[in-house]
Amino acid sequence: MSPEPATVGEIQTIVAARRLRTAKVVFIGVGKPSTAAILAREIHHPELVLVYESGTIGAKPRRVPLSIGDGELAETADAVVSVPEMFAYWVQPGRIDVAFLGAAQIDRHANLNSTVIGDYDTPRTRLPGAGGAPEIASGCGEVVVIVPHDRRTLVERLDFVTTVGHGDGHDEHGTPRSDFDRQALGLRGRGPTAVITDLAVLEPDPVTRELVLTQLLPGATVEQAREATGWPLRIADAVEAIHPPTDHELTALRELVAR
Amino acid sequence: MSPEPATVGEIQTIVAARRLRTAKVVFIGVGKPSTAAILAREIHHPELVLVYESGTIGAKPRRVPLSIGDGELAETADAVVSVPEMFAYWVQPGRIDVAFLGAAQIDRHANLNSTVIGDYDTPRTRLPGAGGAPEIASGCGEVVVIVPHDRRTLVERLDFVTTVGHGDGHDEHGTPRSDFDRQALGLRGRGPTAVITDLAVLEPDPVTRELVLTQLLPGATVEQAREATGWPLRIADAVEAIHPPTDHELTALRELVAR
Amino acid sequence: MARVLPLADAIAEVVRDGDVVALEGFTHLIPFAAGHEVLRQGRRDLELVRMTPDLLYDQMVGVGAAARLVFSYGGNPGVGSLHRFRDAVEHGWPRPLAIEEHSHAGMAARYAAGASDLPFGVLRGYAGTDLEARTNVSRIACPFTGESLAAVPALRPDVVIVHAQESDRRGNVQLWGIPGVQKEAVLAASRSLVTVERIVERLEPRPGGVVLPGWAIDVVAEAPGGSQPSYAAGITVRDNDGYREWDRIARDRSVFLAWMEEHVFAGPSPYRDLTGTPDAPIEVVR
Amino acid sequence: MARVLPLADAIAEVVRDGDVVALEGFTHLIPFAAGHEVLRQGRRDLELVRMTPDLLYDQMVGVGAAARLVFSYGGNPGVGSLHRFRDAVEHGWPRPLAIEEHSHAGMAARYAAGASDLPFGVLRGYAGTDLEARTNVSRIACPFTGESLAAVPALRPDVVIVHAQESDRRGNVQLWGIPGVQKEAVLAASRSLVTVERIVERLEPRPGGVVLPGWAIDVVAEAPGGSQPSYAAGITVRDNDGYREWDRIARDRSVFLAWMEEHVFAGPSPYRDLTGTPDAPIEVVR
Repeated sequence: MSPEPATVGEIQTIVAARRLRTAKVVFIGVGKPSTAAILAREIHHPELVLVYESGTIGAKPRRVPLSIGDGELAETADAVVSVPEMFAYWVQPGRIDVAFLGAAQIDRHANLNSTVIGDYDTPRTRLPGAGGAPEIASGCGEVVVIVPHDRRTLVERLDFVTTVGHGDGHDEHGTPRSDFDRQALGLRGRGPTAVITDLAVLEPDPVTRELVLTQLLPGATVEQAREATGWPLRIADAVEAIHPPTDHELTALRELVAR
Repeated sequence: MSPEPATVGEIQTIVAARRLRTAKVVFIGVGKPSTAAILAREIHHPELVLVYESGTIGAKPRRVPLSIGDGELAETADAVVSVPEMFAYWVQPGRIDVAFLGAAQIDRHANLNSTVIGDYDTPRTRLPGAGGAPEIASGCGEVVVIVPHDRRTLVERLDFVTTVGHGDGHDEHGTPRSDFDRQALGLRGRGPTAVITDLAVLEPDPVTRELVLTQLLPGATVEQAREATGWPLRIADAVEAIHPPTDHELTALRELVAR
Repeated sequence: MARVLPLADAIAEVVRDGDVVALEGFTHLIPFAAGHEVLRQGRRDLELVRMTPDLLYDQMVGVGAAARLVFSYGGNPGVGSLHRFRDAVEHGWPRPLAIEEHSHAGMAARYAAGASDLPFGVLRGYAGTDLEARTNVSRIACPFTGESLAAVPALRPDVVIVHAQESDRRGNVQLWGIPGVQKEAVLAASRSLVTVERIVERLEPRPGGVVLPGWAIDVVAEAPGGSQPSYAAGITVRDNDGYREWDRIARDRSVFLAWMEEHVFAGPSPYRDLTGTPDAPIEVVR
Repeated sequence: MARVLPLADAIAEVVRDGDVVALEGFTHLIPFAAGHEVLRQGRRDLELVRMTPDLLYDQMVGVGAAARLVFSYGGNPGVGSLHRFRDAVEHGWPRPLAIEEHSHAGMAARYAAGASDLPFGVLRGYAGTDLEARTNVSRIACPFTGESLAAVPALRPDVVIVHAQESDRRGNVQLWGIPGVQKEAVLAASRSLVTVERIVERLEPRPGGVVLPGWAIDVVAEAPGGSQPSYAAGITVRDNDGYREWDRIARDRSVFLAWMEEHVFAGPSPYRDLTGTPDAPIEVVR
């Protein structure tokens, strides 16, 4: 008997988990990224090393933690280090391949805002702030962003740049459009390589670094994605349809969440 | 029955141990300083905290270790930390009251050489080098130097300044004679407060910072000390005669060394 | 050697109005009992410092005890907003709250510099973000390579309070599990207080144990269950429902105030272990 | 995940002529077996880096394997001189040895900067010493206070080799006892090798245990007794007589060469445990 059809959120998590098939070490926060990474370790890649900013390296949680500091993470980790060591010795030198990040706003060059909506001094909505994101995004090998696909999130212009993605992007010759550029700023990692929404996967154009819709989640359409994006969204010449979750993936995810 | 009379080396060690009666935390290397500190902890001051640069904080050795990394030091320590942490978090902020240091040469302002005898590039005798001394002497609250009293050691001019004591000293108004001065160099601790030789105790003049003979070890004379010093040694107006080792001190020291 | 005092005496001794105070703990070992005692003693105009303000600072900000907040992540981890923090920043309620925010890497470097008695810390960070213009960060050039890096000023709070599993009677403290930034914070402080789940005759070395010698701490106070709804690994468990429930309590000013009155100002901390069974998980009192 | 190789294969893979090589260990866990294998494989023109050169580097310098030495304390701890090191510096025998010396604090800051991928480290140090003019150190001003501090260049050796008590089959390493600068050294390296007393099915967490995940190490090799006459806490004991005896051996060039020929070049390392009883102290072979 097949399981109930997947929800959009479940599909998004499963797509994110697939992204970790070839990663060695992944840095994760709580929520969907954590669920995706734990799922990936269970069904795709038992050797995947999970690193949480609480200092737990090689955690092997069997349940989805509520916070990055849940006891199970430390109890099952290969090593537990202090926060200063985590950022200085592990994140900063680029030892971590992939980081999963969320954000309240993302722009067409995958820069992220998790600080404030509205003006900084008179905010409409004060968000939690940077946390580890700026240095995680500059230090890790690549960044995968997980966000809901709507015009509140995918915006023409960020209210605040918390985390640099691909800056102002490049022109058609690959020349940075301004000094707001990873290389000019001395950032080491490749930056965001994918944005996984609940409709699609966007990837930076290899030349201009502008996000391009390259894959659609099952059931979603290009038109839906365009409408839900705050800028004129570029669409790849050949959009790939993402395979629906397999029964195996879906069952494993549901078991994991239910634990 | 009284023990055999004390040797000069034993007296020097016992005098050094007495110096720790009021210290809280002492930083020690191997040799006489280590023996003196262990002795002080046994007979004067059971709460004395011994810190070794190998990272052992609050070590409680019952034997005199051959090296600062002997297993007993780690096994009995309250905390064991890495070498970077030892220097960054413990020595540098001045958490340690007293440091015991040795040296191959010392000058009249208690600057120390443990690097080289002769020219640096064509050395007559290459010594081990700085080790922790420069930063121990600048970071700890005060420094007690333990050296043999002879003209090879107490010299007019160092061949190499490994560790700053009182620089070029001060004039009779307390004004530094040059920029080679603790305060001008930004050094935090008080620097050397005593030099314990096998003949005498020398202490810096409160105004000029020049070493002055203030105490004589049992059996030693001012004349002996003058002759064994490579510069015209100043003598305090009232030279104190150091109490000979008590039977208790001597017996405890011998038991300790014999263990 | 740290002095071992009752919690109320310890707080009365180390925390003064207007102090720069850091109650640290990275999701684990958050010193709730100590923070509540600070509130009960009516301390005002505090500059609160903490990487992850969490529920405790939401409570302290919400009753107006803080004039300023220095932080890097002001959320309820895994749940959402800190509503009292937001209300203070967005609407100045119950009083305006000045803020200085950093990234985690920056705050960690600031504490490490403070513990090392260096005036600044260096990291690869902040470049290109709008944080650079809004916070206290500078650029510094490597004297060997010319490379440009971020410099952050050392943190040296007047008072640092952390929670740990245990101490002995001489104030030697041991904590284990996620160590966070507690050691650096204590060593960066002018005055330090460690609250502990229990005082033991002798610390037994533990895997992952971080030991702070008593002579590097000013005061130790016993506070069983003192990190609830956070937790002390091996002794209490994290009260995740307490974190979720906070979202409801803090959303509304009057519900919040009533809760604080009943659970913090009227008596011992709401999350304290009242059973005296230190090895059992402690339930939140609601 | 580190690859687990036999020691000879491991050395052949990670160490090349002319490399900058650090065999670290602060009095404890000194990787003698690995260093001897480097000599047996005839590596030349090495730049040897180590805070405390100790007997092992006396041996490596004495046979002329090193062109340069970077260090902070070149003595036989508690015994006296390193005679081969002195002979090389004082008389250029068997070949001239370039040196770069630092203080311990400076070397520790250099390794920590290397592990952090920063180009330099900052400390209060070197000021007023003659070291300042003779080594690679610079001054840097705090951008907030203007205070002048020492800056030292990061250490990033081509190869770092350390010894530890144990690893599992995936190359996760655990060491305990005095941790020295081993973690920083391994994390600062381009290539890293950890020799271990034993390979176990599963690492059991230990008090004071420092764990290096296998994915942060390149190669692990089993070398029981591989740190003798230094020691591996809990498994072997320090051979203090071996340290004292070295003073006699190293004092004389021909005695030294004969000893090296017999004990290092002709076969397995002189201090190796040949008994296969890993929990018993290991006696030095003389």
